[in-house]
Amino acid sequence: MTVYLSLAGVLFLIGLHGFFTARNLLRRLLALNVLTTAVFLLFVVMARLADPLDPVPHAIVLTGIVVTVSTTAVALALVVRIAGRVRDDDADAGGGSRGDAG
Amino acid sequence: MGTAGVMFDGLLALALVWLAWQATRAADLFHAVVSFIVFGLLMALAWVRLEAPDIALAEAAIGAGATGALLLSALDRLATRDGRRRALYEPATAWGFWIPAGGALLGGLTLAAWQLPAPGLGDEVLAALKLSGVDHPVTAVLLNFRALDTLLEIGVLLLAAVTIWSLGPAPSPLVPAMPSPALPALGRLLFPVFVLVSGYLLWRGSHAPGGAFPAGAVLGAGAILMLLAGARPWIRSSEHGPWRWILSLGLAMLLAAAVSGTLAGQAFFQYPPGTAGPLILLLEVAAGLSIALLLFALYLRGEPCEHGYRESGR
Amino acid sequence: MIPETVGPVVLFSLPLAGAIVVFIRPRWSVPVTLASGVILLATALWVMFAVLQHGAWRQDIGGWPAPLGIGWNVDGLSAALLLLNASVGLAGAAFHAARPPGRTPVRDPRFFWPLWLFLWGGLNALFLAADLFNVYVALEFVSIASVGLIGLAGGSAQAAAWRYLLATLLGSTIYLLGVALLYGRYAALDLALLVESVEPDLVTAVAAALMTLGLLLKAAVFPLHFWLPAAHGRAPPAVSAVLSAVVIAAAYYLLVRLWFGPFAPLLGTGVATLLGLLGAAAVLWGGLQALLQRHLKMLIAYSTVSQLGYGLLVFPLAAAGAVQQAWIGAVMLVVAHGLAKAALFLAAGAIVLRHGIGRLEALGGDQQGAVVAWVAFSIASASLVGLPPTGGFVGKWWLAQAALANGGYFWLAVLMLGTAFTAGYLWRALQAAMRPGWEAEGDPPTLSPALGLSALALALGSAALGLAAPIAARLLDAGSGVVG
Amino acid sequence: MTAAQWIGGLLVFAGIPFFLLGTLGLLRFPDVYTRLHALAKADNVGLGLVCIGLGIQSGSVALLLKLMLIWVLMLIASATAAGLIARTALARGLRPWGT
Repeated sequence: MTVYLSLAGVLFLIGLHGFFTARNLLRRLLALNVLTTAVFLLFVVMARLADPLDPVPHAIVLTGIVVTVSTTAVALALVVRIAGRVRDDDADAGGGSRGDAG
Repeated sequence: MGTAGVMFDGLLALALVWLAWQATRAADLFHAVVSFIVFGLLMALAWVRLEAPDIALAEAAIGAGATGALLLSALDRLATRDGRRRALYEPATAWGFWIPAGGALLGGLTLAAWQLPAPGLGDEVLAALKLSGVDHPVTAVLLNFRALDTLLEIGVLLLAAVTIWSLGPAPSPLVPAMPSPALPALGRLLFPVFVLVSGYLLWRGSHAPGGAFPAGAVLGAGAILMLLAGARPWIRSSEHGPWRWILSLGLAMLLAAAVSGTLAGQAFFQYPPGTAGPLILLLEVAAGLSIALLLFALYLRGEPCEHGYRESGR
Repeated sequence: MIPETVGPVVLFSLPLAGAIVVFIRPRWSVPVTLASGVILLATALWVMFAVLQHGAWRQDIGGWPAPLGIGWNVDGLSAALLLLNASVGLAGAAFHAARPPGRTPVRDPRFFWPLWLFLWGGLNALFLAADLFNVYVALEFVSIASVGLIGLAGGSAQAAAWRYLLATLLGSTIYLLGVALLYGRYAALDLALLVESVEPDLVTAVAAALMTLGLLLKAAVFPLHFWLPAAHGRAPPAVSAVLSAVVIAAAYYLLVRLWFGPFAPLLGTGVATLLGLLGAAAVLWGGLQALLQRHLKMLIAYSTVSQLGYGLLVFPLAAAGAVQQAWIGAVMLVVAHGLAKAALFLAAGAIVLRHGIGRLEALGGDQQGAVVAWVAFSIASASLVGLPPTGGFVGKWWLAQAALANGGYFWLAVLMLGTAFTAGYLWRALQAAMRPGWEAEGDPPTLSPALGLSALALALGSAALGLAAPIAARLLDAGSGVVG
Repeated sequence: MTAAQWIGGLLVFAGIPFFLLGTLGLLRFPDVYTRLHALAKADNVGLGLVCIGLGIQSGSVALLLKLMLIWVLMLIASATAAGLIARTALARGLRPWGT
C-alpha cells in the first residue's frame, strides 16, 4: 500500500506543479484532473487499509469521478469559446475593464 | 501478494507518474492529451489492484473514455478554429513557484502522516446491508445510505449540460478529411453491443460491481461513437421535443423518490419499508438513462439546434 | 401542525424541482421562479422562527444515523444564511424579470432561469449540509451554476468565468484532499461526530490547513482573490448580486463552521492571528483598490474583497476570549453585508441601464428613471459603512466590543481604517450622481420601477437588520454550536 | 497443477512474444504504416492466445466466453482504428516508406 500512497503524493505534486506552471489553458485542465485523481487515489487507499474493505470511499470516488467529468466538460466548452478572445483579453486583464456589460 | 504483486504495483506507479508528467509537460498538446487518456486507462488498472472494481469500470468508461473524447474533440475544435493552433496561453501566475513549493511541503507532511489508522466504516455498512434492499455494498451506499450525494451528483451533471447549452449553439460536427467506410460500419455493429453491455451492467449493479454510473457511461460512449461515425446529433433542444424530459428524468425521479419519503411521514429520502430493492432498481434505470444522454449532451459542447439539423456545412 | 423538519425539505427540493420545470418549459420561467421564490422566502422565515422557538435540530437523511448517513443540521447560523439566500434570490429574480430586453447582452435569457434556480438550490443544500463530502458536491454544484450565470454575459465575461471556474475547482480539490485525510484518520464525515473525535495531531492539522486553503481560495480572500473582480464586475447585475452576497458568504460560512466545530481545539492564537492578518490585509488592500476603480461595478466588486476581511477578524477576537460576542458580530456583519452588497449591485445595474455606461464620470446629469436606484444605493452604502441604526453598524459594534473586551486594539484599528476606506469609495460613487452629466444621446430608456424597488427592498432589509438586532442575537445564540 | 493450468499457462506464454515483437516493431519501424502492421500482430494473435490461455486456466466456460468476447471486440476496434490512422496519414500526404 505504501506504493500507492506515495503515488498519490507524487501525482498531487505533479498536478499542483502542472496547474501553476502550465501556460496553456488545456494543459492546466489536464493538471487539475491529475490532481483530482490523486485525491481519489488517497480515498481508495484508505478504503483498502481498513480491515473489512470499506465501500464508503468507493461511493465517494464514484460520485467524484462523475462530478469531475461534468466540470471538465464545462471547462472545455469554455476553452473552445474563449480561444478566439484570449488574445485581446490580456490587454485589459489588469486594471478596470472597458465599457462593461451593464 | 508476494514480490510479483509489489513489482507490478511499482511498475504501474512509475508508468502513471511518467504519463502524468507527460500530460502536463509534453511539448505537443496532442501528445499531452493522448498520454492523459492512457493515464486514465492505467488508473483503471490501479483501481483493480486496489480492489475497487466499480471505480475501475467508471474510470475506464468515464475517466478515460468520455473525458478522452471531450479532450480530443476540444483539441480538434481549437486546431481548426483558424488553421494553426491559436496561442491559447494565459500568463502563468508569478507566484507559480510558491504554491507548488507549499504544496510540496503539505504533500510531504501528508505522506509523513502515514500512520493513518483508517478504521473505515466497513462493519457499519455490512451490518446495515440487509436493510438497504441491495446486496452490493457500494450500490447500497450510493443509492440508500448516501443517496443525497447521488441526487446532487446527477444534478451536477444536468447542471453542466444546461450550462454548456447556455454558452451558445453547438458547433456543427466536423466532417473527417477522408471519410472511411469502416467507422459507420463499426458504429452500426457495436451500438447494439453497447446497449447490451450497459443493460447487463445496470442489472448486475444490485448484487455485484456495476450499477447506474458505469452503465450510463457505456451507453453515453456508444452515443458518442455514433456521432463520430457521422450520425446526425439527434438530440434536439426544442421545448416540445422529448429530449428535455429525458435529460432531466434522472434528477426528477430521484427528487420525487426523496420527497415521497417526507410525504409518507418518514424522514427525507427514506424508502418505504420493504420497497427499497425495486425502488433502487427503478432509480438506477432512470439515473443510468439520463447519465448516458447527459454525457452525450456534454459532448456536443453547445446547445443542439432547435428543430431540423441545419445544413451549415463545416 | 406540520413538523418543522418539512422546512429544510422544501428549501432543498423546491429550487431543484423549479429548475427542472423551468428547463423543460421555458415559457413558464418567470411565474414559476417568482412563485417558488416567494414560497422559499416564507419557508426560510418559518424555519427561522422554528429555530428561535425550539432551538437547533438535526435531520438524518434517509433515516440513517450519523456515521453512515448524511445529516442536515439547522441552527441559528444556517437559518440566517438560508434567509439571506432566499431574499437575495427573490430580489435578483424580480430585478432580472423587470430589466428591459435587448439592452443587456444576456444571450439567451431562457437559460438564465434554470441556472438561477439551480444556484439557489445548491446554496440551500450547502447551508443545510452537515457532511463534509456532501458539502464538496454542493460546492461543485454552486461553482458550475455560478460559472454558467457569469458566462451568460458572453464575450469577456466568459474569460472571467473560465478563471473563476479554474480557481474554484482548485479550491474544491484541495478541500477534498483535506476531507480525505480526515476520513482516513477518523472514518467520519459528519461534523457532529468529528467534533467529538478530533484530537490535535499532525494529520488533523494538515487536513485543517488544506481545507482552509481551499475555502480561502473559494472565498477570494486577499492573496487568492485574483479571479473575483473580473467575474463579479462583468456578470449581469442580478448574477453579481447573488455572487457577492451569498456565494462568497457560503465559503466563509464553511470556514466558520469548520473552525468553530471540529477544528476548534486547533484554533490556537497563532492560527487565529494568521487568519486575522489575512482578513486585515483583505480589508485594507480591497478598500484601496476600490478607491482607485473607475467603473461602478468594479468598485463594488473590490468592495466585496475588502468587506469579507471583516468576517475573518472573528478568529483572532474569538481566540482572545470573547467567543460569543465576536461570533455574533461577524455573522451579523456578513449577513448585513450580503443584503447591502446585493442591493448595491442591483442598484448599480439599474443605474448603468439608465446611463448606458458604467464609468463613474458618466453617471451625472438628470437621473430620471434611476432615482429609486440611487436611494437604494445610498441606504445600502449606509449599512455597508456601518452608520447606526443599520445592520452593518450593529455587526461592527459587536465586533468592536469583542475587540475592546480583551485588548485587541490592532483589530479595532483595522476595523476603523476599513470603515474609513468604505466610506471613501462609496462616497466617491455617490458623488458621481451629483455631478452635472453629459447630455445623454436620445431620451433615457424607460425603465420599469421594479428594478429600483428590488434594490430598495434589499437595502431596507439590511437597514432593518440593525433594528432587529436583539432577535438576531437570540437567533445566533440558539444552538450555534460554538465551543467554549 | 492440473492439465488445464498447464495448457493455459503454455498458451499465455506463447502469446507473450507477439506482444514483445509488436512493441519492438513499434519502436524500430520507420513510418506509421509499418508500425500499424507490427501493432496489428500484437493485438490479434497475441491477445487471442492470452485470452484463450486465461480462459482455460480459469476453468469456467462463462469466463472463457467473456474473454473471447473481449478478444473479438478488440479485433474489430483495432482493425478500424488502424484503417482510420492509415487513411488520415494518407490524407496528410505521408508517403509510405520506400516508395
